Amino acid sequence: MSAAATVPLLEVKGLEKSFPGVRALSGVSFDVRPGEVHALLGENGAGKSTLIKIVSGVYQPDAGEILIDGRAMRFAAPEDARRAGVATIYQELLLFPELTVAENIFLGHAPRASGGRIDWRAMTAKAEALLASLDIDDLAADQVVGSLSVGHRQRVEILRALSHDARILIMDEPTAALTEADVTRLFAIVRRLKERGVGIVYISHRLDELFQIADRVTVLRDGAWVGARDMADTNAAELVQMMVGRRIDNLFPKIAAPIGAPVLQARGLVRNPTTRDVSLEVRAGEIVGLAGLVGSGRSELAQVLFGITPAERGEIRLDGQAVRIDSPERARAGGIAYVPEDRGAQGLVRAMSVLHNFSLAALGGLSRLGFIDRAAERRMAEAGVLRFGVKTSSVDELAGRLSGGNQQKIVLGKWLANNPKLLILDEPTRGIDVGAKAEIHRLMCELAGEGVAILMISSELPEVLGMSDRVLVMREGRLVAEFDRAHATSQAVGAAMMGGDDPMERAA
Amino acid sequence: MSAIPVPRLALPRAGIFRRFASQEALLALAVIGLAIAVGFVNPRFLAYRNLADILLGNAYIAIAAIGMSMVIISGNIDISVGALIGVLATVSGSLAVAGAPTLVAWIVPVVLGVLVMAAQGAVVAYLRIPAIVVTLGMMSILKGGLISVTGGKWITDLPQGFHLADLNLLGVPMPVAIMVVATALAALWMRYSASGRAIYATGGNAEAARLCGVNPQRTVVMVFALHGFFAGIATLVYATQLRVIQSTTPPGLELTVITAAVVGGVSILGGVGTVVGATLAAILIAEITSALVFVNISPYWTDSLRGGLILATVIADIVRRRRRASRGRRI
Amino acid sequence: MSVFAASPGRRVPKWLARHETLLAIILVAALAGLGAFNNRFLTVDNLLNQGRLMTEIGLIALPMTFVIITGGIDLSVGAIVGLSAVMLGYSWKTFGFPLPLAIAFALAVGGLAGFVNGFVITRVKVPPLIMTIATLALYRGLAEGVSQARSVRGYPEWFYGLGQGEWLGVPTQLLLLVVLIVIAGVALDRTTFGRTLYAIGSNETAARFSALDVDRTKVVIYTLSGLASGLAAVVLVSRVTTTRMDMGMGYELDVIAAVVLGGTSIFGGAGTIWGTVIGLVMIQLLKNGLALTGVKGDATIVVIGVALIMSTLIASSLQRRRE
Amino acid sequence: MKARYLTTAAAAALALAGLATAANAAGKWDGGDDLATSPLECGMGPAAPAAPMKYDGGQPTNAADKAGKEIVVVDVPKLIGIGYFNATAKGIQDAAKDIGNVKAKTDGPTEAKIDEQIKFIDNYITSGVDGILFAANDPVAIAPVLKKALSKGIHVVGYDANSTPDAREWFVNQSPFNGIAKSMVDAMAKETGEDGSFAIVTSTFTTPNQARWIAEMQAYAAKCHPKLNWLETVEAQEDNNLSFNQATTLINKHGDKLKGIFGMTSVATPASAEAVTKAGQCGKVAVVGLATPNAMKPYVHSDCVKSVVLWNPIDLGYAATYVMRAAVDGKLKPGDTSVDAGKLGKLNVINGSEILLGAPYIFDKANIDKFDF
Repeated sequence: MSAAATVPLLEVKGLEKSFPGVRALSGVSFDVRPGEVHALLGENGAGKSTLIKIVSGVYQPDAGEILIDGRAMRFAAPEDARRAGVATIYQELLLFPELTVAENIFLGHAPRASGGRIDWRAMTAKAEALLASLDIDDLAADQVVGSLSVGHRQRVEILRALSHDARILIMDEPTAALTEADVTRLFAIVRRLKERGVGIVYISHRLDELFQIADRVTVLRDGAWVGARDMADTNAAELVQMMVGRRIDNLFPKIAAPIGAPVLQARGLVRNPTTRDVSLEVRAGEIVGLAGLVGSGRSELAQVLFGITPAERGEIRLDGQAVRIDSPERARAGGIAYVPEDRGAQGLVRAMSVLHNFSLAALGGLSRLGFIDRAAERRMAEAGVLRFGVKTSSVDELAGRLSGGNQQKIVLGKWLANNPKLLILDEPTRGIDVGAKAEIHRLMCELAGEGVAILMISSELPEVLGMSDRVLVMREGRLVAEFDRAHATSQAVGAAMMGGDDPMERAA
Repeated sequence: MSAIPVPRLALPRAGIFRRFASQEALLALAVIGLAIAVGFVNPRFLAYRNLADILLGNAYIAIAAIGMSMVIISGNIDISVGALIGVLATVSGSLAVAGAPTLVAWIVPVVLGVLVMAAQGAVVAYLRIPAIVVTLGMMSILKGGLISVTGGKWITDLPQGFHLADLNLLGVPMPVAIMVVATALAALWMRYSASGRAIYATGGNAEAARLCGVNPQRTVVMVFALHGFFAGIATLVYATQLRVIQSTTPPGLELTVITAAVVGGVSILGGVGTVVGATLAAILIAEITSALVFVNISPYWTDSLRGGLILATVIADIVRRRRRASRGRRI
Repeated sequence: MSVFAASPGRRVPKWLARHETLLAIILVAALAGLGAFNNRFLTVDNLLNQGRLMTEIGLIALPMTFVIITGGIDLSVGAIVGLSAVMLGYSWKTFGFPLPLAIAFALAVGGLAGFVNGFVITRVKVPPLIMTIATLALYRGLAEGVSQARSVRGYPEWFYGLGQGEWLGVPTQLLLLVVLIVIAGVALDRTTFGRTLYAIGSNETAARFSALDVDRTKVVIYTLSGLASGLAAVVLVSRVTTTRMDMGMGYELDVIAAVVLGGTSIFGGAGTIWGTVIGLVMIQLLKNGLALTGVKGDATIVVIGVALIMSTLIASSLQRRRE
Repeated sequence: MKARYLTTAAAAALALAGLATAANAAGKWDGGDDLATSPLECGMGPAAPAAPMKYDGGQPTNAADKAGKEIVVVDVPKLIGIGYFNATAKGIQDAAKDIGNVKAKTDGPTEAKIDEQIKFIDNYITSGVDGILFAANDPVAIAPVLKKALSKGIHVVGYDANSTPDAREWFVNQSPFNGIAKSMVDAMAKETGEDGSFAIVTSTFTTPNQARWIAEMQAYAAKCHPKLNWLETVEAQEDNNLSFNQATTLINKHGDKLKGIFGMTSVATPASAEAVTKAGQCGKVAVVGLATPNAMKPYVHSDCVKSVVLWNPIDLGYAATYVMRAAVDGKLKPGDTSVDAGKLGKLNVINGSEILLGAPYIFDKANIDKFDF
């Protein structure tokens, strides 16, 4: 199928979108043809969500255009997109649990009888017809949605989209919460939709799925278009490379540091359902990279180590001493620092000043009898601003007004004030500009040189490979592989991330 | 691709019980269970007359709780409703005594209720003042204003035709009929209309609201206006039941109404809850009050017992919801 | 928490946009205006006396400021006043406790009532509004049940020193309030505890991830709220020489009005003790000044309602301009 | 999960049953206070005059001599916005007009809260009035602020609800508690028969006047109508609809056993009458109570209520104003035995420092239309 053969159902050209402090999309283009599944690929923060929200009318682009059947459209609101035939199925399903399947499908556009009453019989009949059209025989129109499994609910969402005569269906990680059997059934439905000429935009992190279901793939990284491929002409290795970038050599100036005694030793950590029997060790001066796909349990492991979701079983030793870490306070007392993944929600108090954010995790050390030594606090924050190169008008500026990179430096800085022995960094450079990225990497090396043990979680494979002394790979809540620096190649680590029936091997 | 054989799963059907297998079911169960338990101690409790009187005398609370539950679902709260009902009752009674046509005396409070509440909603939505502040201030204004204007003079000599609550609709006393119809209409509207959905969306989170194409500001104004409408209807029942109108604000009514909405399963966290639950809860609270008299509990302890029961219901609901949530999460 | 985005606008100087500054200006203007109308208003005697009358509300408003800064609320404070007052009288009269012990007991009951609020709010995760509405009914009911609605009177003379006495011409309880205001103000402004409250109110998750003990802090503030209500009960009983179970009825709204008028955001994250104090003084003196000027009580209530809405409106619009 | 609910429900039911058995079925009347009672003699004879007592009121210190000059008087009732205190306020205005040189105004809390009332009085002390009329929400709690008024040279006269005697100069007693109690119980016994069963609807158990009346009624009934069977007392605030609901509950609960309802407030009595009317129990369940005439007219005219007990609150306010004027003018001094009260004639001093308004007034079908308040 060549691009010229058919007019794409949906085409976007040169989309640009910025949020305060973040450039979410720059010059992204892609298109979907009738009867095609076009996958969107990219790590978290690559801009996929922003892209689909623009296409479904939630956001308005700063620049660029959206064409439906070759005609330029403006979606001022989600209804406009829906009227144009674009339906979106979000990860969080927007269903009403008290209502039946039929009621959910036809919510807001129920068939009317004379006098404006809802024609219940016609509604049930239409719902049953829709169910039949997709060969769904284990779902009845009069079932209450609250009693259904996630897979069934998703089918109801799809039916709702179809009831609006959607011709373009956007599915955001539809398999993220599905069981194996449900995935199979979803694919059956997707194929049936393809036969009908529906165009599908399919977002997923699971490369193996894409090889099963997608026709083409567009890869985004850091809000920019990286490339598009026909699935038949590509392989997993290439896609991973496109996703995580190639700039390994010059960006990651790993400086070797002397590696000392083990700082953290964990044995058999269990926290159901996300952490299953994990044992690991991080030594002083060592940077350990923790790789894995989204949902593999990396951040969850970090939160177990930090005491936010304490381990149900297992043992943690710090400097050889067995400790019980059942709260972040205990973790901090033990010398652990954690720079979380979600800067806005977990790391930073946006409504507080830079000064107060800097001191938040170090208040104990800055105060006597509970009274904060405000001069010392200010000295600490100002020193931090200088040391980390935070660009701000003053330490009294609200932290939420700074750019992402500067915010990240503050979150990092507030923990370093405690002089931690173990620093856990969760996606330390996500969504920040290249300059800030390099500064954070330089800082990591500096800290390692000072003897801090660092556990770094990253979705960016080159970062993991470039910065780590050792690389651990997680999948489905377990550590599945370990590589030392010499043996950690993108192929090997990528393969371990993908897991058993290695699509990379198969594709190669 | 070949069709994939799909395993058939046994799935529950949408029976009437299934549909209400939630806070409403619990409340309905509690209403019935309590009646039976008290009936054992004193069979007179189960007399039709008594059960009917409980409904009759408290229908206005249930009706006001409908609007309140909408307000709470939308993520707001209203403290002024008790004072408003007092004001509207006085307006309505004064009109009737002044010789206005009965219909006017009935309609004016409803219209006025909508206007006052919509204005509050607009301040909340567009001027972004928290609802608790706006309605707290409005409570003061209405309460003080009412006494300033009337001097607290009771309204007596109401014309016979004014007493809407004395009428019957197809053999059902009007207050109960209005309560049932209002609850049913509100419940259906909340479920089936786009604007009803918008309330949940606004209270749930702004993101979901935008995804549903909802304008949160307009929704908040609408919710307050509706709340005013139901407060107006509640006023009609409240004001026309007795031969006199007190011209003061009913003490503590706002708290009773809020409690009914909250016990009814309306989560302040937004996004959950139905008006049916609020009505049932209003009935339950009224039933408890009456039951405590029937079983000879020392009246000194009735308030603490009522408070304890409300607390138990609320905690049970939260625990239940959390369990359901954790069960729903995929492992 | 608000679903509405802030709109950009002209910037206003920072000092002027501070809610407290603005409120203080309004307060001074109102005082001057009312003082001009009535020469008995701006007298030391009257102002000190007003201080005496506002002490109970003021005592409770201090921890309520903490609670609201964390994004919570406590509606049960009035009921705790009633319960503590009853416990004071009951333990003194029926248990035969010596009065100092009875006072300690009343404070302990208040603290316990607040602790129960905090404990359930943090452990069972019941929203504070719901929890304290329920305990409002419960505690008031307990007060009635325990007291059997009987009043307790005839306390020894020395006890009245707290509520009716004065020290260097200043009402005793006002001194107590001033001391506690300073302590609360310093605690909020200068201590890790205070900083933790702001962090919880602004972003609870981030506070947790910064290794701040969120749950314990919350339990502490609700307990403080109960404790302050207990203290208010003791002061109130001493002032009016009698214990009644209906004491403190409706206090919750007066307290919240003072705190919110003082610029504490009901959504959490912002507010100061100084603001609360200004709010408190403003309401009390507005009521007093209007009364002295010949405005009747019912009209005064209306004015307070309007003032509450208008001042919040002005303050928030200025704030928005600043942002 | 369902089991948890059933357990909760079962526990609640159990608690109800447990408390039910624990409830005191006899003995103390719920809602009374613990003060000593002094029931009057049985029978319809007039109350025997009490033994004269020494003056036990307080006196203002260094009061300005305003004899014959215009005085400013403020009236702070328990609460404003209810019919009863509107009537007393009207009486005060009437008297002010009749006297000529009294300027009076009524101001007070909107709810019967003692600390609110104290604040009002305190404000008026500051604003410098010559006299304060009050009806106390709590006799002891109000004392300190009244004493403060006396110490500032302000004349203080109470009506309707007393304070401790030394906190005011005079108290205009509408009718002694035991007199009201006697009228109420006698009326009930007459309507229900000597062995009738009755229940009480009151505002709250903490309202002093109501508590006092109930205690006196109990004492008088025990003495003079020992077979009258008290069933129970319920609270209904000062709320019309709640009073109606509570009265209805009583009717439904006791059925034919219930022969009468006492309404202890001007809110509870008409609401109880309405409940009896709605239940179709007129003539079977008697309603006896304190109430204002306007609210009771429909029930008195429909013969559902035979008689309403009340002093005339307009007269009460009227008398209080005359007493205030007399106290200011020095015409009523400690030790005097009577005072001139304008159109009401001479009123007697009893109990040392109280002025008796007279026997309680009984409104019935014949005279109720003559009153409008």
